[in-house]
Amino acid sequence: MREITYTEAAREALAEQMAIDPSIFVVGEGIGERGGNFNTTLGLYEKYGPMRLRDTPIVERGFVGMCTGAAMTGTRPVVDFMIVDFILDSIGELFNQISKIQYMSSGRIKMPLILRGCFGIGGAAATHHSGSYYPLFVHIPGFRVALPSTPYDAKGLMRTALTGDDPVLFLEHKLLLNKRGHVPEEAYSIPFGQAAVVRSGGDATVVALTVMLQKVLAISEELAREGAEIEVIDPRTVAPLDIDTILESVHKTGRLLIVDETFGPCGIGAEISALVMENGFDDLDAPIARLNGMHTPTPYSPTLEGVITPDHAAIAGAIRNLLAE
Amino acid sequence: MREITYTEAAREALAEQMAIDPSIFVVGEGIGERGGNFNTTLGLYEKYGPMRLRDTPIVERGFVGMCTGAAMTGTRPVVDFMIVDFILDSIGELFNQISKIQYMSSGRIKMPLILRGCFGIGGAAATHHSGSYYPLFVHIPGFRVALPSTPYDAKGLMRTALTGDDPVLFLEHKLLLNKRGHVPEEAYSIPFGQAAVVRSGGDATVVALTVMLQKVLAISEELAREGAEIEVIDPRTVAPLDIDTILESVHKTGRLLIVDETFGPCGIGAEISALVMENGFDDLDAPIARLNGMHTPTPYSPTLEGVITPDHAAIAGAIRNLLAE
Amino acid sequence: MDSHELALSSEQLLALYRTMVLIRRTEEQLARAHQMGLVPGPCHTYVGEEAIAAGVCANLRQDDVVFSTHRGHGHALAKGVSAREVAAELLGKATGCSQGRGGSMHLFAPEVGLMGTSGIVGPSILQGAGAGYSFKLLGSDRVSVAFFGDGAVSNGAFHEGINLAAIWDLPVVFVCEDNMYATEVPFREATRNQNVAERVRVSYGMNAVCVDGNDVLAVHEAAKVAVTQARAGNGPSLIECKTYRLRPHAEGMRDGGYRTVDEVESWRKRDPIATFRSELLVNKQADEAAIDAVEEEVTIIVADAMDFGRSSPFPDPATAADFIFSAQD
Amino acid sequence: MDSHELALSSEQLLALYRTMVLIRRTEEQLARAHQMGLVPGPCHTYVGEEAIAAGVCANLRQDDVVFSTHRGHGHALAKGVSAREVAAELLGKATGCSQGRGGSMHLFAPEVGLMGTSGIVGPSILQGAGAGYSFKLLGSDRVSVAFFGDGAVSNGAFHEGINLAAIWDLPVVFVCEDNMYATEVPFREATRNQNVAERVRVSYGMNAVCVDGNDVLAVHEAAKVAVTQARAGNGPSLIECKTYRLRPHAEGMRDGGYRTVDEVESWRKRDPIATFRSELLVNKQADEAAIDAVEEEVTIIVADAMDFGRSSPFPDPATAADFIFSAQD
Ligand SMILES: Cc1ncc(C[n+]2csc(CCOP(=O)(O)OP(=O)(O)O)c2C)c(N)n1
Ligand SMILES: Cc1ncc(C[n+]2csc(CCOP(=O)(O)OP(=O)(O)O)c2C)c(N)n1
Ligand SMILES: [Mg+2]
Ligand SMILES: [Mg+2]
Repeated sequence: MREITYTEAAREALAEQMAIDPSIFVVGEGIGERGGNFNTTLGLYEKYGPMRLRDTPIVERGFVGMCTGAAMTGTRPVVDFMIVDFILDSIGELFNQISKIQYMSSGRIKMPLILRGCFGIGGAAATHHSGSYYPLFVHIPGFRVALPSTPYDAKGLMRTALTGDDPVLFLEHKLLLNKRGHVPEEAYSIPFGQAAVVRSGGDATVVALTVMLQKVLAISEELAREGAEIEVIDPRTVAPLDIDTILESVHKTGRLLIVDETFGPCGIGAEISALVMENGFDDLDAPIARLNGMHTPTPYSPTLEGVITPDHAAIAGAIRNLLAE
Repeated sequence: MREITYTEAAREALAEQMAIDPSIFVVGEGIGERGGNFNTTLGLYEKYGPMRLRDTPIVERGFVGMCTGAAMTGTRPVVDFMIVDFILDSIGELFNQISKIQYMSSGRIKMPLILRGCFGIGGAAATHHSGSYYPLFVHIPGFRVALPSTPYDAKGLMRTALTGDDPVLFLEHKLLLNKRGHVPEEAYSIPFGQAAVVRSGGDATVVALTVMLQKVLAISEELAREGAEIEVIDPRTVAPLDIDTILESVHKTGRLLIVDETFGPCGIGAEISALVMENGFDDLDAPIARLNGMHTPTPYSPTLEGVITPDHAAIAGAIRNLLAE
Repeated sequence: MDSHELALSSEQLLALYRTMVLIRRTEEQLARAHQMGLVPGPCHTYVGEEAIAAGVCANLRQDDVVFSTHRGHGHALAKGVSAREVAAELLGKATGCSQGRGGSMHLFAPEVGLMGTSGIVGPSILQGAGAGYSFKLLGSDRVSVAFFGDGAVSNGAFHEGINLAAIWDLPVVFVCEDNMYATEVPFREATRNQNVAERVRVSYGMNAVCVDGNDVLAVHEAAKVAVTQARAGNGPSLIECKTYRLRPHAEGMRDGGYRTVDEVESWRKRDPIATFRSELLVNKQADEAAIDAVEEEVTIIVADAMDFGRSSPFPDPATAADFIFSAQD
Repeated sequence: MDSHELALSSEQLLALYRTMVLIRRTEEQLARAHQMGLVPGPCHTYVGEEAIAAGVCANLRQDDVVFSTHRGHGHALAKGVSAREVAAELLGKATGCSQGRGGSMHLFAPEVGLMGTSGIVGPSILQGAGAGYSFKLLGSDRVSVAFFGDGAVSNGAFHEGINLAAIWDLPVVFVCEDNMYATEVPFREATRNQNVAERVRVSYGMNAVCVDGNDVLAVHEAAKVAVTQARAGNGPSLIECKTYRLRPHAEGMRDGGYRTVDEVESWRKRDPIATFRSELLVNKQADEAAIDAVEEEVTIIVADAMDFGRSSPFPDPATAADFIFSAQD
């Protein structure tokens, strides 16, 4: 199979759907002729022009609210927000409008709106360009939240987003954008709410989100050489969250660690831990553990930035502790 | 001791501090001459005039951002936002600026800014006037979050907010505003991060937040007549969260339920559950349980609104289940 | 009043009158119901401002869309939501236009182009622009209308939404209802320039006019120009309507302190319905009998609507969390 | 240039020149350091726009405050942050003005009134207004300055912040740096009226002027009027500065496609430093020797700053989460 980058994979799904569905349009700062700060729309402006690849002023609230009205009236907007921190200025539109329109209208108005862009820590981007925020969108009812960790998932989840009728937050970790992987040429969808068991093992379950996945897999190989078999699960979407796959795994392994770069308090790991507590307590041979980024704004300097996310040693340590409990 | 309402108690702390500290000012829609939609500033305009009781246009982002700059330069703004849903329009200022200014400036700029106002479900206010959102402020580093459930706590926590140097979200459940209770006339502070053990008992621990507290206490009395003694804990602040008091209680009771009106996923209950899992696993005689409001926007009609928050029967049922596990 | 709109037929004039009276009578009944505790939630009436919704919506097709505010009963009724559905919704019933999920500030009836009243000030402006974007992209000649109050003018949504509609030439009509107050905060304290149309012309290069919002024909004429322009693909405009609310900000709220009795009385004399009625008579565009017939018809409709609302069932509690997503999980 | 600011002494003129050159030379070194991989994060230079920061900040006292943008090195240096502290911060060192926590877009030096550069477009306008509120409430004669680009003009923060400063008469100077582009989106596509000062006068009733942002004396004079007015309690004003950025939006970004070589060249000829230098000479306000002395002094300062930055230690990883709250938990 052909190898392409994560960004290319997501763009391929977008291009395929834009060719089929004339109601799709993209808005964002620099996503027109320029093709997007992260090349998310490269080559599409030439094909579809400014009405479907719409460069905007710096009005995150404005274009998110604008797209809300568009989604309510027959089109399918894709908000390409560049960096997730920027859309904090549109949270009113997101949490009071977009997530509630279908409900308030008793299902008579659909909300096929996609928010997509970069997130995460890396490259000394500092605290205004390093946020994650997805746990907030899990807390608030009304969103689908996709966190693809591979090019394959990026393409398949993007297609699901573009063919569904619900608002989707589609987040791309900045350190994954240029990662390459096998991606089929034909169109395919990955259903929301279906975790991937990326590695099988009977000794402990590790749930790894986005950029943490590859680190966890590498460590699992190391541990395998020591005789410990880790089952690694990538939820792929956190809303809906495929808790059943996690519960099944824990039923088998009795041990669970959740590794997530973003904040712990009221985060995804907390939710998974509480759900397993409620539905798999008797399966547990050891307390569920969480490993998260430090609960701090993101510092700039590499020596600081380097220690605030779970690194190889921290993850390996956490898994070893879990196995030893 | 004298009895006054919850709103009066919080206002008394504000009035006391405004008399002492000329750098305190309040902004909001209708908090000037009119004294606040919920009487939060009644009588203060006459004393302190428009610079300290500042009526604003409907610019939630604007006045929150404005107050950020004020707090950075020697004054102590109180944002009286009326209903918490309205400040979603200012989340950019809250999560990118207010929560990060002390950090970004390496502690050389303080951020003594208070956000206060109503939240919660009740009175058929429908989905734009019924939000809670405090778990979001626990997830994001940099906030203090106070959730007073009694007039006594309202006064003491407000004073702590007004004398500290950190940003504080001070939330008043709309159904508590007119509740009366004993409140000392003199000024006093309740430290952040100190839970109240409101009722002692050895059979199970129930953590009850804000408006849930009185319901849980009433049910505990019923259960006491059946011979079960419930320990009831009110965290009072959820950032910082006094997990030690909860752990101590669980050490004694072995059973824990968290009752919170707002959403479960990535909520306070999830965080408490995960923390107790990590630090008190061996104390648990039964899985920790959560009881939350339904994960839905808030409906208007009383028959719908009535069933989306934990009611007497649901709470009693959850406690009985916990005791029976 | 004299020169303009000579083209309107008696039927059209009476239809405008009928819409205004329908709004007034419906809200009078809703206010009473609120006093009696039958409206469980908040209720902001449009009494005194009916000429605006009536004048604007008379220029719209059913497939045009309206984005409304917290004070939206008038917009809903003028856009064609039935009084039954509005009344039932405020009474919290399953037969309401939002099936009891919404109440006064969340009226939805996409079938007739009512895309929502709103509990939040501002978003109508952005969403209105967005519907215009849809229509333009789809090559449709549908038109989008965004209503908002003077209170929204200082809000960032106004600045961002109006500007986007202007630079992208969207088929949108922005209708600013300046009733001089946002709750109890006077517009004159919220801005140094209350001339919204002038501001919009200069700052955003958008066509904008200011009309007497209590003169239904003036509103109608301005809306006709704006809607025609938008439908023809010639871009957005703004209509600033100077008006006044004759009841408190919301039912059950006190109405004193921030405005004088004299001010209220002077505007009561300019009640848009009474004014229009006497103009119709003076200009012999309608006779007493025709007007009375309208009044009677409306009275019956409203009585029926309230009966319908009262006798309708409350929603089934089991549906409380329905419709969050397009397909139930 | 001719008539205005006759009052400035040679020392003052040379000081303006010195500030501009200090900014230019520091950023040239930072750009080089960035190319060499020594600046770990983003770096937006101010090259071509130095006249604005220099002209404005020369009118400020140390206890006045400045709220800046993502393109903020110039504001920081002009407000008195040392080149050492700026360089060290960009290099990620513990001796930087934000102790390595911030980098280019989060420079903080409250000791000299630099209240932050910003990774987010818009908030400087609101925070600038807020500092004005503090000073007015405290009865101080301090002045607040908010810098922002043309890109912020369409943002709601502009509308809300300017309006609040206007209606409350706050001692604030708003400085709009219109360099014609927001990243690669031209201002002319973001608005139908690029005359920001006109818009501000009409819509917000605020004093506002438009000046040549490449003319340091024009900026200085406008700022003097605005700062004097604010300090005297006579309220806010806005200065619109038309200027141009001579380097790419950010270091390492391509700079083609959205602007022509001709356009860039025409502005390069209007380089504010070269222009001012020849004016000083032509008007005999300074001689070559004096100017050369300034250049030499600055060269030494900047070389020292870069050495300082390079030789400074990185921050201790153990401090990564310090200072989130006023007192550590
Ligand atoms: C964002 C937001 N802030 C505050 C409120 C509370 N509120 C409801 S109506 C209103 C006044 C609105 O004034 P205006 O827009 O002039 O409309 P009017 O009520 O005069 O028709 C306010 C402040 C709100 N609904 N939304
Ligand atoms: C709210 C927000 N949206 C988007 C960005 C990304 N961004 C950084 S700088 C910039 C352009 C800013 O243009 P302008 O304000 O004109 O300043 P200039 O770079 O021209 O000095 C953009 C879009 C941001 N920093 N903040
Ligand atoms: Mg109004
Ligand atoms: Mg610019």
